Amino acid sequence: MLQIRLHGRGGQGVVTAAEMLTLAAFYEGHFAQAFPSFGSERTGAPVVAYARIDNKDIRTHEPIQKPNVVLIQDKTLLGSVDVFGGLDPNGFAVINSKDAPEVVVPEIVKMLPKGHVFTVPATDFAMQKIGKPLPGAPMLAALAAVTDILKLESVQKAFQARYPGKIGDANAETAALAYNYIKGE
Amino acid sequence: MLEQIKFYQTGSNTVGNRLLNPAMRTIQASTDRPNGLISGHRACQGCGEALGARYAIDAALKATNGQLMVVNATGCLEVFSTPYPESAWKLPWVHSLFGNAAAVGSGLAAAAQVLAKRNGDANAPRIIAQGGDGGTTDIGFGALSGMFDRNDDVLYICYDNEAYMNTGVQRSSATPPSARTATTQLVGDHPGADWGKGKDLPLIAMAHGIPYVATATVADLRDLENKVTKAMSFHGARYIQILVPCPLGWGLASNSTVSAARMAMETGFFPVYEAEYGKITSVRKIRQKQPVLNYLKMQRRYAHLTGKKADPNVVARLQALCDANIKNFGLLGDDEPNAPVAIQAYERSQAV
Amino acid sequence: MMNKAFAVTLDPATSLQNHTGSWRTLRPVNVFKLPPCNNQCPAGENIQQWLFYAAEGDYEHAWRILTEENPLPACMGRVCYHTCEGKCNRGFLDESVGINSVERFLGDYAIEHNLAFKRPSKETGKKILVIGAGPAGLSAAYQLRRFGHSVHIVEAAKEAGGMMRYGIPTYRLPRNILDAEIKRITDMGVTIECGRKIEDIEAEKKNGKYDAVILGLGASVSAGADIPQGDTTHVLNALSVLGQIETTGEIEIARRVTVYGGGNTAVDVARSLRRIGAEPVIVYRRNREKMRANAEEMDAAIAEGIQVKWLSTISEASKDALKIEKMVLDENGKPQPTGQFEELPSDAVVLALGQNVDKTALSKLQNLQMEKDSVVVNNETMMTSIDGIFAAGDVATNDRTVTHAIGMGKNAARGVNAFLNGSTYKKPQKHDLAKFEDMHPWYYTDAPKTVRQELEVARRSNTFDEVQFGLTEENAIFEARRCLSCGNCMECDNCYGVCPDSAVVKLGPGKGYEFNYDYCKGCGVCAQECPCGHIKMVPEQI
Amino acid sequence: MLEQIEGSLGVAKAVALCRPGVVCAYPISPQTHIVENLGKFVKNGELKDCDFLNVESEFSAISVSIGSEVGGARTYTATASQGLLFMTEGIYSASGLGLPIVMTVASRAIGGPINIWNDHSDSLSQRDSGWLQLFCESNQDAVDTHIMAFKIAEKVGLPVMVCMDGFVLTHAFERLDIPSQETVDKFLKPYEPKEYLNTKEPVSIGAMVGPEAFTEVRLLQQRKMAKALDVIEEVTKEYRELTGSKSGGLLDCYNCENADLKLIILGSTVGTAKDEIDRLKAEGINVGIISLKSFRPFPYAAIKEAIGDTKQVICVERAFSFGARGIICPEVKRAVEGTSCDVKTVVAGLGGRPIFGTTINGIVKDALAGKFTEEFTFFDVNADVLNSYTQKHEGVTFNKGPINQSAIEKSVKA
Repeated sequence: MLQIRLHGRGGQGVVTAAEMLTLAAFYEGHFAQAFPSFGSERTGAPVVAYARIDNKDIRTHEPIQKPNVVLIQDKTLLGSVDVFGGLDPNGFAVINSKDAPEVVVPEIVKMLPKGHVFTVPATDFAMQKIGKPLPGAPMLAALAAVTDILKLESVQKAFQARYPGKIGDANAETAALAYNYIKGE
Repeated sequence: MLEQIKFYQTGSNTVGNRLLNPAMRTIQASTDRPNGLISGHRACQGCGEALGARYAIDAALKATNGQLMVVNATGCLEVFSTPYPESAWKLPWVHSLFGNAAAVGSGLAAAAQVLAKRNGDANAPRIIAQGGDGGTTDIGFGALSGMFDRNDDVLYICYDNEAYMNTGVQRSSATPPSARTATTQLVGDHPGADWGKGKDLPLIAMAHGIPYVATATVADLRDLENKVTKAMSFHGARYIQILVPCPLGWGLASNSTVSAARMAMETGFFPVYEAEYGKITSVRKIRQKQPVLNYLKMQRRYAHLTGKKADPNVVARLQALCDANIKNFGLLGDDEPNAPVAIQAYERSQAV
Repeated sequence: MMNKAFAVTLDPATSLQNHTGSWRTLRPVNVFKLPPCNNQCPAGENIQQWLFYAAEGDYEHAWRILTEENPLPACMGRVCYHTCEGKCNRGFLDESVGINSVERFLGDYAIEHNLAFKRPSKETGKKILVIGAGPAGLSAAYQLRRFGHSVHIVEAAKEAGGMMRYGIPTYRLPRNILDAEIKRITDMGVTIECGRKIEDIEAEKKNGKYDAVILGLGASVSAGADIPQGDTTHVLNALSVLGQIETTGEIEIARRVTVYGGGNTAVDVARSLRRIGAEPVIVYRRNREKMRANAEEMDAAIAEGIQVKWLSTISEASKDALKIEKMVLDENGKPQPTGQFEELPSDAVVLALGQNVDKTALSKLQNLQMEKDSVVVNNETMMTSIDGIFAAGDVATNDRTVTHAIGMGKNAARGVNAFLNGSTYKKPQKHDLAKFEDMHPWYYTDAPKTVRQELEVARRSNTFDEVQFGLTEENAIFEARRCLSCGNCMECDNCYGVCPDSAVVKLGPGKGYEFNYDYCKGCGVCAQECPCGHIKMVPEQI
Repeated sequence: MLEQIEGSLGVAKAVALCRPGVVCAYPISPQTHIVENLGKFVKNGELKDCDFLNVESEFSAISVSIGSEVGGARTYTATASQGLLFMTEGIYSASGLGLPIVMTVASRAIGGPINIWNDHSDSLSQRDSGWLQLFCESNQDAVDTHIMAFKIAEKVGLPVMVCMDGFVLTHAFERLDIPSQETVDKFLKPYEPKEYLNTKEPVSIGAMVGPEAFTEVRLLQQRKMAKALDVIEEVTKEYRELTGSKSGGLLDCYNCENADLKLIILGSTVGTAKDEIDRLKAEGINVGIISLKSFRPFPYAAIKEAIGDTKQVICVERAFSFGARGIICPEVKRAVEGTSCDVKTVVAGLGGRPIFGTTINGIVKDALAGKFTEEFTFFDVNADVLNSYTQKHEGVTFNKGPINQSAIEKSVKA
C-alpha cells in the first residue's frame, strides 16, 4: 500500500489533489482512499490531506503517520509544519518550488535515497495555464513522473472529469508541463 | 329586492342572518357546517379557543372543499381535543410537539404536494398549522419564522389567549402589560406583567413579506371566516392570529368569552386588520368605541386596575396603548394605516 | 384501511362519546318575552312576529299573523295612533321602528293582492248578533266568524265603518281602503244590515234566535258645552262637521273657526277644516303636555299652520269673536280660571269636547249595569251584567280609539265563544315584558344616513296623502328589519354559532333552535350573545 | 457501478436511489456534503418528485420530517452532534408516532467544549429514543445500510438512524459500488405508509395518552424493536442476495474463530482494527473483532453467540456515560450474563482523536497482558496534557498510559 501525505494551505486545492490522486488511481484499477485532516480550516491555514493506493480493499481509516510520499504544495510550510514527520526512509518528497531540492531542503535530500526528493515549479505552471495558484495537478503529475505509480493521462483524466471543460483542460496542460519537467530532468 | 336592501336587523354582526342572501351567510350559520372540532371535547366552559378553532377550521374546510389537514402544537387545544381514547376532530389531524407545528406543517405540505404530483391529483390537500400564543410567539417562533422564510404553503393560525393556559396561566410574550399570570403575579410595586416586553407577532409575520397576515377575534365571526377563506386563496406562508379569550386565565365569566373579545376590539386593545405581502390592506373599524377600563373591568387578571387601590397611571398607560393602536392602525373613521412593507414581499407577490 | 397505531392514533369525532353535559350547573332555556310593542298594542297585535315575516319579504305570511288579531290592517295602518312605537325598545338605540307604516304597507299589499280571509273550516251553527259595524263590531264579527259562528251585524248608519267612516277624515283614511277591508269580512260570511237602529235588543235577540249579542255601539253623539252665546253665533259639533265632510267632501263654514277641545277629534276637525281652506284655531283649557290628542297628529297640525290657544276656555261667544279666559293648572294639573280675559276673533265654533254613546236602546235593557257613559263588562269575558250580552268598543270603555275597539271586539268574540261552549273565557297569562336591559344591542346595526332620511319622509307621509306617499316595499322591509325582535327569537344563529361545544341544534327556518344537553356545558355564552334576550340560564336541579 | 467518490456523495446517491419524497436539511459539520448533494440532485432533476427543504434549525429539520412522514412521504434527513441534540424532542416524537424516517447521523462529539470531530457521543446519547441505530464500518457499508434502512424502517414502523463516523467516513474519497436504480427499485417498493394523514380516511395522530394506556403504548414500541431484530436480518439477507454486498446485519464477526480476545467496535475503527488484527495474527496473537452494526435494537442473542466461549471481551468505546462507565459494555455484559466472559470498556478516540492501528495494537496487548484491571479505562489519554493542568492547579499528576476509573477516583481524594 502506498501512503501519500499532501501538505498545503487552505484554498490551494490540497484536498482536491488528494481526491484526484485517488481518482487517477481508480482509473488504473487500483483501490484508493483520500481524506482530509479534519478541521475547520479557513483559507490560508496549513492543510493536510491523505491518500492511499493499494491493489486490495483499503479497510483502515487511520490518518497516515508513516507516509511513503509527501507532497508539499507550499514551501512556506517547511519552517512551521513537520511536513516530513514519519516519512518512510525510502520514501519520496515532492516540493513545489522552482529552486533545486538541495537549495530548498538540503537535510531531506541527504536523508532520503538519492533521487527521492524533487522540486517542481507547480505554481508557476499553474499560473501559466490556469491563471490561478492551484498547484494540485502539476504536483500530482510530478508524483506520477517520480514514482511511476500513475500515468500522466490518468491524472489529466481525473481533473478533466472533476472540472469538465476549460478548467479541466488547463489543469491537464499544467500537469503535462510538470510531468515533462520531472521526466526531462 | 331583498338582496338590495343593505340594512339588516343585525347586519353582519350576528352569526347568521336569515335576511341575508345565502351566499353572504356565515359558514357557522349553516346546518351542515363542517364542525371540524365537534362536541365532547374537554375544553373549559366558554372556551374561546375551542370556539375560534371551530370557526377557523370550518371556514378552511369550506374553502378547500374538505381537502384540509391540520397540525396542532401542544397546548390546551391539543389536550382537550385528543385525550385517548377520543378525538374531537373530524379531519386529518396530527400533533407532534409544542414548538414545531409550523415545521411539521411544512413537512406535511411538502408530502401532500409530492404525493399529489405522483398520483396525478391536480390539488393537494392544504395544510393548517395551529397553536396557542406560547407555541407560536415563544417556543415555536423559530420554526414559524423558518416556515415564513421558506414561504411554505401553510396557513399558521395562532389562537392567542395571551398566556400559557395549558400549564396554568403563565406569562408568554403575548401577555399584555400589567396582566396577572402565575408568573407575573399581582404583588410588589408593579403588579402583573412588566411593561416594555412582549412581541407583536402579526407585525413580525408581515415583516417576512408573506402573502397574507391577519388578526381576528371570536367576536367577529364573519371577519374571521372571510380572513380564513381569503388566506386559503393564497399559496405560500400565511398567518392569522385570533384573539380567543380564556375564561380561566383571564378571570372572565364563562359566558363572556365573546363579549370580552368584542371589547378588546372596540377599545382598540387588539387591532384587527389584514395585510398582503407585508402591506396592510384593510382594517376592521371600531364600531362603538369603548374606554379600556370597560375591557379591564371584565377580567380578574386586571383586578388591581379596577379596585379601590387601582393605579390610575397604569390604566392611563393601557388607554394610551389602545389609543396608539387606534392611531397606528387607523381603527376609527376613515383613518388609514401606514406601515412599511417588508423585504422580499414584492418577490413573493410575483411568485406563482 | 390503514393500520392505525394503538392509542396514539384516534378515529375522528370519537369525542361524541364524551357527554360533557354532566359538567353543567346552569342550563340554557329559551324564554319568550312579551315585546313592549305587543304589550302596548290595544289590539294585542303580535307585532314582532309579523315584522319577522315582513322582514323576509313574506308579506302574506306577515299579514296573516297580523290579521289574527286585527282584521283591518290597512285602516289601522293609517288611523292607529301607534302607541306601540312609543314603547319600542329600538327607541333606546336610535328611533323606534315604524311599526304603523309597515302595518299599512301589509294592509295595502293584501288589498292590492286580493288576499282573503280563510272561511272557517266548520260551522258551529251558533248565531250571534253584533250591534254596530264600527271597528269593535267588525272585529268581533270577524273573530266570531273565524270560530265558525254565523254573525249578523246591524248598523244604524247608512254604511258600515262606524267612527272610521263618520269620525275620521278621509285624508287619514281613504274610504276605498275601509270598504275593501270591510268587504273582506263580509266575504267570510258575515252579514251586515245597515240603516236600522235596534230599539229593543232583548226582542231582537229573542226573535232572531241569536245565541249571543255583542253591543258594539260607537260614541256617535258629540258632547255639548255650556257656552253663553248670541243667536248668531255659529256653533257646530265635531262629529257633524266630520260627517258632513265625509258625506259631501266639504262643508260651508266661515274662514275663522275655533275648535274647542284637546282630543284627537279636535285635531281631526281642525286639520280637516284647514284642508278646505279655513283657518282653525284650537282652544284648549290645559297645556300641550296634558293634551289627549296624539302627539304626532298635533305636530302635523301645527306644521300645517294650525294655531293653538293653550290654557284657555271659551267663556262667551258672539257673532265674530270669542271671549277667552286664561287658565292656570293647579297642583293637581287641573285648570283653574284666572279671571283674565282676551278676545279671539272667530266666525264659528266647533265643539270637540268628546263623544258619547247613544244610550237609548241600552236603557231599555233590564239589569244592564252602567257606569258613567259606558256599560260595565267583565274585563276578561267582556260580558255585561246580562248573560249572553257582551259589549266592546266605545260602549264599554273610555279609551275610545279604533285600536282599542278592535282589541275589545276580539276579546268579546273570545268571551262569546267560550260562553257558547259553556265555559268562561280566561285571558292567557302574559309573558314577562322584554326589557331593553335584557337585550344585546351591540348586534343591531345602525341605519345608513341616506336611507334614514328617506324614511323620515316616508314615516311622516301617512299623515297626508297616502296614495302618493305610502311606504314603498323597500322602505317597508327596511323598517321591518329594524325590529329588535325583543324577547323572541329572530333566528340570527348567534346561539348556534357561539357555542364552543356545538351544543345548540339549528332546527331550520322558522323552527328556531334547541339545546343539546348531552354536550352543553352551561357556559352561558349563548345567553350572553343572544341579541333578543331569548335565552335564560337556569340552575340545574342537582 | 463502481465510483471513486466521497462517502457523503455515496450516501446522497444511495438516498436518492430510494426515491424519497421529502429531504430536509440543516447544515452541520460533518453532515453537510450529504445534504448539499441531495439538494443538488433535487434541483437538477436527478431526484424527481422530491421536495428539498432548507430549514432554519435541526429542530425544524426533524419536525419537517415528522410532518412529511405523517403526510405519507418517504423522508430523509441528516444531522450530527449538537444538531442531533437540538432535534432530541422531535426524535422522541418521531419514534413515538412510529414514523419510519431515515436519518444519517454523521457522528461527532457533543460540546461543550465545542468539538467538530468524530466520536459516538451524539448517536449514543439517543440510545433510549426509540430509534433503530445502525452503525456503518465503511462507506460501502453506509451506502448499503441507507438503502436497507428505508426498508427496515418501513417494515418495522420506526425511524432509523444510520450512524457513520463524521469526517472519517463522510469525507473519505473511496471506491464505492453504487447499486443501480433498477436494483434498488426491485429491492425497495414505493412507500406505502401504514398510516398517514389523508382526507379520505381522517384520523387524529398524536393523541395524549394517560396512565391508562401509556405503559401499553410503550410495550408495543418495545415489541416493534423486538421485531426489528428479525427485520434487520431478513432485509440484510435479501439485500445481500440481490447485490452481493457484505453490508448490514446486526453484527459482523472478523477473525472470531478461536480468538483469545474479542474486540467489540462500532463504526470506522473496525476497518483500521481489521488491518491491525491481521498484523497481530502474524505475530501469533489471535484477536477477533465483533463489528456491532445494530446498537438499537441491541442484538443480545447475536452478541452472545458471536462471543461464544471467548473469555475476554473489550468494548472499544468512543463515548461513555458521565458518572457511570461505558455504554456498550453494560449491554454486552447483559448478553453474556451467567457466563464467565470478562467484558470491559476501553475508551478511545474521543472528539476526533484518531484510533490508529497502533492504538488497537496497544489495547490488544494490554488486554492480553491483563493490564485492564478495571471495567472502565481511558486508553488513549495523554497524561502530559492532563497533568499540565492538574499538576499546576491541584498538584495532582497522572501516570502515563491508560487511566482507569480508580485512578480518577484516587486523584480526587489525593
